[in-house]
Amino acid sequence: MTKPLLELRQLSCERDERPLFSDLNLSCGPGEAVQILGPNGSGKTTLLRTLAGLCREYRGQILWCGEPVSRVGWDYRHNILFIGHRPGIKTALTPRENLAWYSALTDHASRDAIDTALGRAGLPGYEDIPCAQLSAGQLRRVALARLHLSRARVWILDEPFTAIDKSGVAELEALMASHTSNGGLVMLSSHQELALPGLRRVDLMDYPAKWLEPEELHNA
Amino acid sequence: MTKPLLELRQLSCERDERPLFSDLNLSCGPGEAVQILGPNGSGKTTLLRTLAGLCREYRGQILWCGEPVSRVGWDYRHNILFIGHRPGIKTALTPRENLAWYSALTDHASRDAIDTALGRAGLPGYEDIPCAQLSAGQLRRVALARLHLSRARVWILDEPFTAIDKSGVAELEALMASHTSNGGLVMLSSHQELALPGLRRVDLMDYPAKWLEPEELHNA
Amino acid sequence: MPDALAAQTPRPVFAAFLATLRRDLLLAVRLPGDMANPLVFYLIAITLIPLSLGPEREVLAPLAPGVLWVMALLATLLSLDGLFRSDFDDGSLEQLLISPQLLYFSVLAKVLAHWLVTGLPVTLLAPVLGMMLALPSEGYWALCLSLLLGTACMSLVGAMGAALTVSLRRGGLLLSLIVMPLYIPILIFGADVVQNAVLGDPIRFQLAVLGAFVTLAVALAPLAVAGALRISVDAT
Amino acid sequence: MPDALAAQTPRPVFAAFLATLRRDLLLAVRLPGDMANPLVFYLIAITLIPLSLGPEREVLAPLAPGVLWVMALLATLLSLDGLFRSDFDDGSLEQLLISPQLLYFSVLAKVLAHWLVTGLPVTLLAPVLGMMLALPSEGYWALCLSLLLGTACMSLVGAMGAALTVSLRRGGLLLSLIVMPLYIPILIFGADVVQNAVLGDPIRFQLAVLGAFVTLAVALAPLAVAGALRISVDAT
Amino acid sequence: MSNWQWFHRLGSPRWFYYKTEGWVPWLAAVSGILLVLGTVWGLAFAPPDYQQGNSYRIIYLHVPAAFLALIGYYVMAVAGAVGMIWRMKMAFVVMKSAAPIGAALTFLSLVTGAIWGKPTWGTWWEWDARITSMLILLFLYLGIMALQAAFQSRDAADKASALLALIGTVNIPIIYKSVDWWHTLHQPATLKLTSAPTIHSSMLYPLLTMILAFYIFYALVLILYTRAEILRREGRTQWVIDLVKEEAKKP
Amino acid sequence: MSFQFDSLQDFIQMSGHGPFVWACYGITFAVLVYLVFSPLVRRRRLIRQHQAWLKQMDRVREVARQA
Ligand code: HEM
Ligand SMILES: Nc1ncnc2c1ncn2[C@@H]1O[C@H](COP(=O)(O)OP(=O)(O)OP(=O)(O)O)[C@@H](O)[C@H]1O
Ligand SMILES: Nc1ncnc2c1ncn2[C@@H]1O[C@H](COP(=O)(O)OP(=O)(O)OP(=O)(O)O)[C@@H](O)[C@H]1O
Ligand SMILES: [Mg+2]
Ligand SMILES: [Mg+2]
Repeated sequence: MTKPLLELRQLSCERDERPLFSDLNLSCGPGEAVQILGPNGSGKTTLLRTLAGLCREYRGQILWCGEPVSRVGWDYRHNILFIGHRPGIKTALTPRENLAWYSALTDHASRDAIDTALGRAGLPGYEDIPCAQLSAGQLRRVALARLHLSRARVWILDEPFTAIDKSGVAELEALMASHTSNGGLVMLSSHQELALPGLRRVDLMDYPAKWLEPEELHNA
Repeated sequence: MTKPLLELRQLSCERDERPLFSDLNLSCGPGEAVQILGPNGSGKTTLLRTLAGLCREYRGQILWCGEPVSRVGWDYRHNILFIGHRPGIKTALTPRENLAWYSALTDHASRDAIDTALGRAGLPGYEDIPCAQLSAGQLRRVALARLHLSRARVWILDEPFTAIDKSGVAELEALMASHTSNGGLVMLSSHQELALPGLRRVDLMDYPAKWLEPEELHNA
Repeated sequence: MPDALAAQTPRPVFAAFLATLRRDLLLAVRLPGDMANPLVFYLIAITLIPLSLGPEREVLAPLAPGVLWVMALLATLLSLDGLFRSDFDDGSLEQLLISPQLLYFSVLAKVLAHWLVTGLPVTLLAPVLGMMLALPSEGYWALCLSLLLGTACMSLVGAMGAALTVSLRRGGLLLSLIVMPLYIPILIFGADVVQNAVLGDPIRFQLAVLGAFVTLAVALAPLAVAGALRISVDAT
Repeated sequence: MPDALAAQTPRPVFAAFLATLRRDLLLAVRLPGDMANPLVFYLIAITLIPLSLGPEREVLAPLAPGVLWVMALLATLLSLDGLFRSDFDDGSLEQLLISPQLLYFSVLAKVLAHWLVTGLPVTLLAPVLGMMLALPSEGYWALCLSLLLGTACMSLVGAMGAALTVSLRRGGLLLSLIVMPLYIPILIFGADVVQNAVLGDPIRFQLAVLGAFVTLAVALAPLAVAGALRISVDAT
Repeated sequence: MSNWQWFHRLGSPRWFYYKTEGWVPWLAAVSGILLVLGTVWGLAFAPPDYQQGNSYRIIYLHVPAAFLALIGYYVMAVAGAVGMIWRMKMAFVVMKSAAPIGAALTFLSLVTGAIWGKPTWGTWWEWDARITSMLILLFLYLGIMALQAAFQSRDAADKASALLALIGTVNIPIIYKSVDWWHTLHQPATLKLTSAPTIHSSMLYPLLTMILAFYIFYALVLILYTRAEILRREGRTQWVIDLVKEEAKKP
Repeated sequence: MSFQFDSLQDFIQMSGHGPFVWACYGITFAVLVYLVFSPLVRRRRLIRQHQAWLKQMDRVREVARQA
């Protein structure tokens, strides 16, 4: 068996000393799609930000190809793409200029590749319009266009379908399916029902937070 | 027949001189729920903001109980409740304090009523926690708690289900249904399928923008 | 039909005025950094003056009235950006605009709260800093009095600039550009009150002018602010 | 498996450095108000000085070096808040942090862009304002030279404060509080260069110290900024 | 009704564009001739001032520029007010165009004044009351331009800068009064502005010529800026499309 | 009314005030010329932009017709 790409061992997260979930074990191989579920406030965003390396308050281990991410951070960062609640788009710049910057940071895509990506993300003809003039969904699409450019193996997407219309959701699902079938891994949170082949669902309610009961604390 | 509550006549909206939709006619009576549909960038947000009186660049007429809103603005503003993309919640304050301010502006609800509303919105026990420590969905729930307090007849909601989990969506739908059955009117935009009794769907694509084609312009 | 949904009879505007005032003061208490900041800026900016000009009392004393006033002006100016910015960013400004309340009073409440957490403390701190700059003792009362009127006026006038620039990213410095010309008359008369008091000259006339400015600003500025806010929100 | 998905060999950091620099300059061009603003603040703040202290040349000339430096410092200080704020607000800062690039160079690019649109123009404008404050003609070169070094240093040092406060709402004035103590040595040496030049004293030593500050700041500040940014983003 | 027709027509960018097309050459010719005439007259044929010698010849630029800078502000503010009150978009176009022209003329009056100051007062800059007010006027202009440029939405930019211009109109008298008062209070003993209230007619006529020339020049430039701005704003309308196609046929 | 200077040299020097006077006239006329030409240049550029846009619209319509 090949090593799992991403492995979580006994992962527990907390915010401001308040535990969210505990002892999450998960091992994701290439070709998988994992949907993180849970009611509002259960810690989905916290988990995804932790995986992206943005939150560093956790207990347990995150392994990348069998190695702790802290040790292989450089390699790991080459291989992840994170899109969070805030899309990371400069509204004074055009979609093309925004993507050009991202690709200079990560994928070194050509200008043609960027235009193609924008077209495929449902924004043909909007390459040169300042992003301030786009609607909520269009703005989100600019951010998601990075998926077409990226060569990262792990996509970490926090509620990617926010503000996206129905046909957009279908396209996005197809894109994710093709990514997994190429050996990629998708981790996403969403409250919607998804129609992805081989989708695994992880409900954070199954890993309830260990409230620090007085007696436990004593032993700790 | 009674007069419709809200009537749009030949409404056309544009942003920065670019037409979005044209000649929208719609008349909504008490007890109705209207879902505005349309792909990203079609003008749903613009329409709802126009109805709320925030965008004032439109052609056509908006009538409230048969009178143009510009004439009965005061009465109209007593009767609408608008929740947009940005929830209008101060993150430094607690949910209770936030709602207290809103109710001083509009509904003059008591403190008990506010606590009940927060409980019903799915945030019991969070009354006194600063909103900065809430998750995306919880924050949205604070804003939506206003629906429990409001005595406005028209609810104008822009993608109210964003970031809300499944049980939350069901509760919200029930709330809307009870509002319409009390003679209220709900106008909302959403990309999700809703299960509201008596729901009317208005697709903005049916009122296409009049692009200024050369030949048309000639006749204009 | 629906008495549950019946339109409200408008309540006295006073309730909304008080609620907005209370909310803004509460915010200032929750984020005490914000409240202390203009004060701290004032303190540090005044401290920089002896550091760059030299510590001699004979050098500092004649400058004190002018410098104390300029820096109070800058401190107020810099606090203006926050006046409507956070309300705009989180959407509560939209709610304020569409609420069934007279915008004039809501704006007045916000400006009053702003003055209570910036102008007033700066006024109270000024004598202490005057001491540091060797301000002659005749000047203290005049300093406080002129700053009391002047900061109120600056909060009101500055609110217009803040409202015009609230929808712009990084409006902070554009705001300075817009507002400073409007502050110049206030500065001239305010600094002159202190100067004259130090020299033993009469200061009635200047104080009367400052009072007139405040009256004019209370009457007109909130209207301009309300208009500017509508424009800014429309531009989103 | 997936050659399409194979990990990249890291490209020269230079490409990312240039891309970030270009993006920030482009932003400055797109929002030309932002670029002109520190300049305009400088211009106006200097204008206020004669208005509050009186127009006499004999009063103004001795103050000119100190006042020109203090106001340049304040202009830089006020522009700092925008350095990371918008990147933080729209989420691109997170992206910068998790990108496979050395944060040192990305930060350096951002600070360089900041200096090019604030410090450099302020330096170039300073002589004109010196004229308005009746600065003796011996001071002009010293003013430019000291500001050139000083503003670079202030951009670098200020970036640390900006990074620490970026996750706080209305960080602007808290930022002043954090950064001003760090600016004091720069101010003392910078103002002294001009003062000495006006009096005909040697200025070599002070310039050397400023140069040393810049070198130190280039080497260390971006590291501190990178750390501070990680903390700020973690606190979201 | 027909009384107001011109007003409504004025509100039509297209009407304005074509109406002024014919005016441009005439205005250009007249202002050009007057400018050359006034310049030659003022530089070469007017007698030197008995006190200032030849440096006073700067007055032929300085005073017209200062005049128009002031008047330009009111042109701008009135256009802004018309736009706000009657929701006339053309007025906003005029307002936007008037700002950079006014700022340029203010700048000119400051620069010529500064250069004039060197031979007359021995210094480039002096905190004279009029000079100070002029500098503040420049700030007002710059503020309006910066605000206009900062908005991405055109309507908001128009309305916001018009509102600021109106606030400025309330403030200009206040500013002038207070600066004047401030200066009389601080009147430095070292200098006296040698203004000539009874200027000799041989010096006055070229000055009047230059003032007239600047007026006409101002009208010309305002029209040119406005026409360019109209083209930018009306780019998607048929008449501009026709015009552009027409323009393409030209070599 | 007559020419006020003895020679061209004299005219240029203006008894020592020449540099100031000529600088003023130079700067002023430079600004005036700029004021005239900048809208003209802008107009030219706008027309070119509109032409490009029209061409693009034609292309879009062509594509739509073929589809
Ligand atoms: C930066 C420097 C200066 C500025 C900004 C400036 C500004 C002005 C302004 C705004 C006016 C028009 C006033 C009005 O229409 O009521 C004016 C007029 C005039 N200025 Fe200046 N000025 C400057 C320097 C000078 C200097 C150095 C002189 C002469 C030594 C001078 C002599 C005059 C004269 C003679 C008039 C015409 C007086 C009148 O018509 O009442 N100015 N200046
Ligand atoms: N601030 C703005 N300035 C100029 N144009 C804008 C602005 N905001 C939106 N637009 C444009 O107006 C159109 C309609 O935007 P709107 O936000 O109403 O769309 P929407 O239907 O709500 O879309 P979504 O489903 O993505 O939220 C879009 O095409 C967008 O490009
Ligand atoms: N900045 C913060 N500081 C402290 N606590 C926070 C912060 N952000 C979130 N929390 C708390 O952490 C918990 C988890 O938040 P998180 O954003 O991860 O939830 P989520 O599962 O993404 O919820 P949602 O579905 O609403 O987006 C919440 O209970 C919230 O109260
Ligand atoms: Mg979340
Ligand atoms: Mg929308």
